[in-house]
Amino acid sequence: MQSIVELTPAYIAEKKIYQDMGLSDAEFLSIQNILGRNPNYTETGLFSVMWSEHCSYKNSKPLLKKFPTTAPHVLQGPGEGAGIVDIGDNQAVVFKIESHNHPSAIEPYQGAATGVGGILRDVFSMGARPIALLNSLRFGELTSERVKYLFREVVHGISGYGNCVGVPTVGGEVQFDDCYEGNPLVNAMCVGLIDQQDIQKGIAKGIGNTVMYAGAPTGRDGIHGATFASEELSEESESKRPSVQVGDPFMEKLLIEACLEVTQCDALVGMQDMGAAGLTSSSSEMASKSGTGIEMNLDQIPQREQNMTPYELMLSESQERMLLIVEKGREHEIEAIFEKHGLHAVSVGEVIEDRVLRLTHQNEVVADVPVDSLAEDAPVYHQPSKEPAYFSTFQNMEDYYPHVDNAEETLMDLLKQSTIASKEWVYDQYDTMVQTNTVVAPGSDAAVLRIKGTNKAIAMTTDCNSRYIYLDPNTGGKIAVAEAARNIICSGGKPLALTDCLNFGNPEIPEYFWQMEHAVEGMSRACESLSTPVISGNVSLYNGSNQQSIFPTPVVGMVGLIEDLEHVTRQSFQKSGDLIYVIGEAKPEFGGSELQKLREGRYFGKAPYLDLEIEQKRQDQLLQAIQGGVVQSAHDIAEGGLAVALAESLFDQELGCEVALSGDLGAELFSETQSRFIVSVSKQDASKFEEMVDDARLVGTVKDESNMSISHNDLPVLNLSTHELKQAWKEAIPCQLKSKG
Amino acid sequence: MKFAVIVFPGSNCDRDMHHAIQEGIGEEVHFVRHTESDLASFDGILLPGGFSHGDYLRSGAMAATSPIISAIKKEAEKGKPVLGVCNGFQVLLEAGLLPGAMLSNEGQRFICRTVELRVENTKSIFTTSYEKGQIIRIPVAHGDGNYFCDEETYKSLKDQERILFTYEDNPNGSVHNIAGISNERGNVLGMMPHPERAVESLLGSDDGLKLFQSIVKSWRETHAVHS
Amino acid sequence: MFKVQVYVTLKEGVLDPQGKAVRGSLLSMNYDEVQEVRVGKYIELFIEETENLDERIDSMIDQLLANPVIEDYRYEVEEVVSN
Amino acid sequence: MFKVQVYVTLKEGVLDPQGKAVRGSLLSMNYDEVQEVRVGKYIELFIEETENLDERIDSMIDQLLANPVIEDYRYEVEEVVSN
Ligand SMILES: Nc1ncnc2c1ncn2[C@@H]1O[C@H](COP(=O)(O)OP(=O)(O)O)[C@@H](O)[C@H]1O
Ligand SMILES: [Mg+2]
Repeated sequence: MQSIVELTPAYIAEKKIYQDMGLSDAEFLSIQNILGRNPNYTETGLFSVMWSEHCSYKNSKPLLKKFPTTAPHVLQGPGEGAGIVDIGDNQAVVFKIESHNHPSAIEPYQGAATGVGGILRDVFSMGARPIALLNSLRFGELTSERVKYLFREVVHGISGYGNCVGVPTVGGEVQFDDCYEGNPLVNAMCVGLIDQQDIQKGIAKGIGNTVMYAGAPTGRDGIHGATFASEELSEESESKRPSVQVGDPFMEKLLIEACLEVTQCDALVGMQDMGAAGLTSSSSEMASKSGTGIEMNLDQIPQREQNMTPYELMLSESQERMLLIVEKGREHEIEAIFEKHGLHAVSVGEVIEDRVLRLTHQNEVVADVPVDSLAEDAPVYHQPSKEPAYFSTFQNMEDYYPHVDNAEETLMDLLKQSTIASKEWVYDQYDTMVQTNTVVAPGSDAAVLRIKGTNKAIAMTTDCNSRYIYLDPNTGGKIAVAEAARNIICSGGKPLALTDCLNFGNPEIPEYFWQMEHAVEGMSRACESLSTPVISGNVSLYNGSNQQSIFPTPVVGMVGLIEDLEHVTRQSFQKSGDLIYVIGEAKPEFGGSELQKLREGRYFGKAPYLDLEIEQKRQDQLLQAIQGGVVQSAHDIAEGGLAVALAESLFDQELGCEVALSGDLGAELFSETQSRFIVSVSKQDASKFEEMVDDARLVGTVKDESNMSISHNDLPVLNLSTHELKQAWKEAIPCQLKSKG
Repeated sequence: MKFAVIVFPGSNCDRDMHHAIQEGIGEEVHFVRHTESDLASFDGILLPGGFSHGDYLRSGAMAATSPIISAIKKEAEKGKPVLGVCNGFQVLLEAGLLPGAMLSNEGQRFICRTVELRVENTKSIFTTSYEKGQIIRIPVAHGDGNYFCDEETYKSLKDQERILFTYEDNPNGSVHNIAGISNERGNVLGMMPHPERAVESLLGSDDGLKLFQSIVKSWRETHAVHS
Repeated sequence: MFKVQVYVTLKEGVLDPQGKAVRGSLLSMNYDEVQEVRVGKYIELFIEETENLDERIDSMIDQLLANPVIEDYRYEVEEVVSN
Repeated sequence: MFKVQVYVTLKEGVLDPQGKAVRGSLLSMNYDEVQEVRVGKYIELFIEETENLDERIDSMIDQLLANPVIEDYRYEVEEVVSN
């Protein structure tokens, strides 16, 4: 017995009820055309979630086509739960990044936790064991109590979920800027390891095969989460949370083990997690991909709450659920595996020849729609694009040049900037070592995990400097990819491929669409130059609040291969007496820099210039030098420039350095000119290193005395104790969190 | 020597423990599920870290009601070595094999880092390969590692030299900096730090190896003649 | 001095993984009669005489002790002799 | 059907790290009147009619719901109409 009387198809059409679900008039018209009739309430719901930006990429599809996605080592590009890259020895890495921004803005702990849960399922549903988690976070400044709360709870949520499932969180980034105040970004990335013969896909092949449901029962959680993720946050969205999705990492852990065991059972045909749009997307996508249809009896769906309607069952985003396609007659084998892990798998339907999604509920057909129309035929919009007025203003500005009178004070201030300051407060809360593969834990340029049973390792990082992208999306987009690659290179790895999370504002506003268009263009160019195809990703639009958009923030998650454990390199100086080289010349480039933020409290002017050829050459040469065994440490020069990067290289072992510079002091110390690195080299390897790397310049020596000392044209300009610098850097975030707002 | 690694639903350091035994010290090791009830064929029992039953209610509480617990008690009574690490320690406390209880960390946050421990006693079967007072580096990773016991219990732990490891720089508020304690007989050890994460210098420390080696050494000493 | 007893429970419809796990354990211990378990928090506050007592308690709970997005609460106030 | 409300609190003498942290936060939010905070658990059990109800509840609590080393408990039973 249903407690709510459903609205009739005619009423939905006439009163435009579909608009409340996020469908436009034109979209509704094409649904009427597809069906040749008015859709009923459930069917309207199915279309509304599947045609939301989150599931259909209707606004971003044309742009995503620009990304290079293939290479000989790419085994699976975009389109499945996650992308897959060959790492040799019949093994592969599986990875993807995903956003959980809007849920985290409303309930930060659960929003972040379920974000982690979701990305894990994308990876283990492909048959891969999750071996690492990373994240990329953006918040407003740590001055308001609300932001502090969001920051604390998001980190707590990530740690609560990731630690419990036993997947180490090994890296990430956090940045703070006003534009994220009302709309924080929470992007989670997962990396899995798989033997190639175990690769599993989300397919629904074999007419008559059984559709099985495994994991948590369905409740009324996050209904319309997918459309919600595709709208701007407003007062109204606050009330649009009938019930927040709550994660159960314990259930997820059981599900991981059960699904990995099921992968080994040849009764399994296909498997897909129920992510955004839950049962609707998993069933219709699997069928659509396989040229089949699916019929499900909704009465069989395990339910947590009473009197759930077909609409609710199909749109629920309850967590920790999987949909499986199983060879007919062998369901009990699958049941037994889940049972062993304390879970239930139940048969809920079958694969059918008619290419439709047909749902019955209490002996009535409650939906009957073509699967392709749900999964494939969402409209594609080519949104108008318009260069924002600020862009030409910024391009035509005279170069911003902050005078540096007191280098010591400036460096101390920069180290305390929340974006530069140590993130130990964050990663101290993550289990970074479980699974015992972590060779380089958070705190260096990229995390490094060894691959058990081989002499190899993989390096991974997430990066995105959104200030540059705001100033100049094309250049900034290139920089995001290049920076991620630099971090992999500095760790001794060869970049293999990347996953991206395109966090942007409202695409219907031409200026914001323009940002996305140009950022994607820039990223694509960099991917080509650096041979790092895009193998998976996610789009999160409509980020912003109160008419203000976030900075365009296309986060890059990259994975690289370290061929030999001997090549593993860290950012920290290793021993006294080593020579310090800087690769690349500094130019006075301060647009979007940390120094600009410190001095002006805002960003303007040009983003730093990037020459992809130079970038590629330097990355190649540095990697060769590392592989040649002549590099002791390597660190890219990023936010805060050379001075900050030097300081960071000292902290780990509390060493000191003596560095002599010439040229423009402000630029030498704090400019954010791209494609530069700090490298330390043993004296006996110096000539070999210099031969291998073109643009390296010897600037100083690593010292035992724990002091950072810099001279400029033979005059001392900076002399600070490493300990003092480290304290400032390390305590900044805990201090800001403690201070009363 | 033949080890059992007990797997509770939600254990997540079981594979790491297995790896440490197999690759670290080259001994025989098997997984045993929480539903089993016989451990007679094993020489040593290892309870790994993780979040058994999600650590819901109280860490280790639900695992302590598993069928395997009576088997563990039985073998412990025979004097076989039983090691509980992190969640394994919490399970041993909840099951009453060790005294005291675990509270949430003083800072109310999960902590994961490598800490320094002092080896307080080298007479235990778990520590003979260390030197007394030796400082070793072992990772911790826990949210509820704040060991609590009343003064009376502490006094007996102290007097009977059952405190095997203490923190040099207490990360969680644990009473008297306690990091690991044994039972009266000395064959059951519970500790929050993870020795199984410290068996390879590649990963930062191999100071945990000696703990496992100590177990094997004393087992060999008592079983030498037979094999 | 006032003793305030605060009961924080999950809102109806919100998943309670903890309660679910506890019930699972009770069943495996043969307490088959247990139909449902919900786990919440019970917080005791000892508060000195202050103006707008109820208002202040409400705002403490809203701001910190309970998460209004997923939790409900109720409380009882009792005057106690301070020691 | 019976609804059993179980209150689990830390024993006196056992330091309550969570309560201490909550009090610290309340003070930093200027609730200076808060003298002490103790955080415990509030568990609701829904139990079908059974023999020796009280005995069984006691043993559930002893065996699982509370840890006698550090915790005290009390409970109330109320008959409810099952749905
Ligand atoms: N949210 C986070 N989670 C885990 N690790 C983090 C996080 N934020 C920063 N880190 C770690 O802190 C270190 C410094 O981060 P970052 O300054 O972003 O490095 P880089 O500029 O080299 O990318 C890195 O090792 C990074 O992985
Ligand atoms: Mg870096």
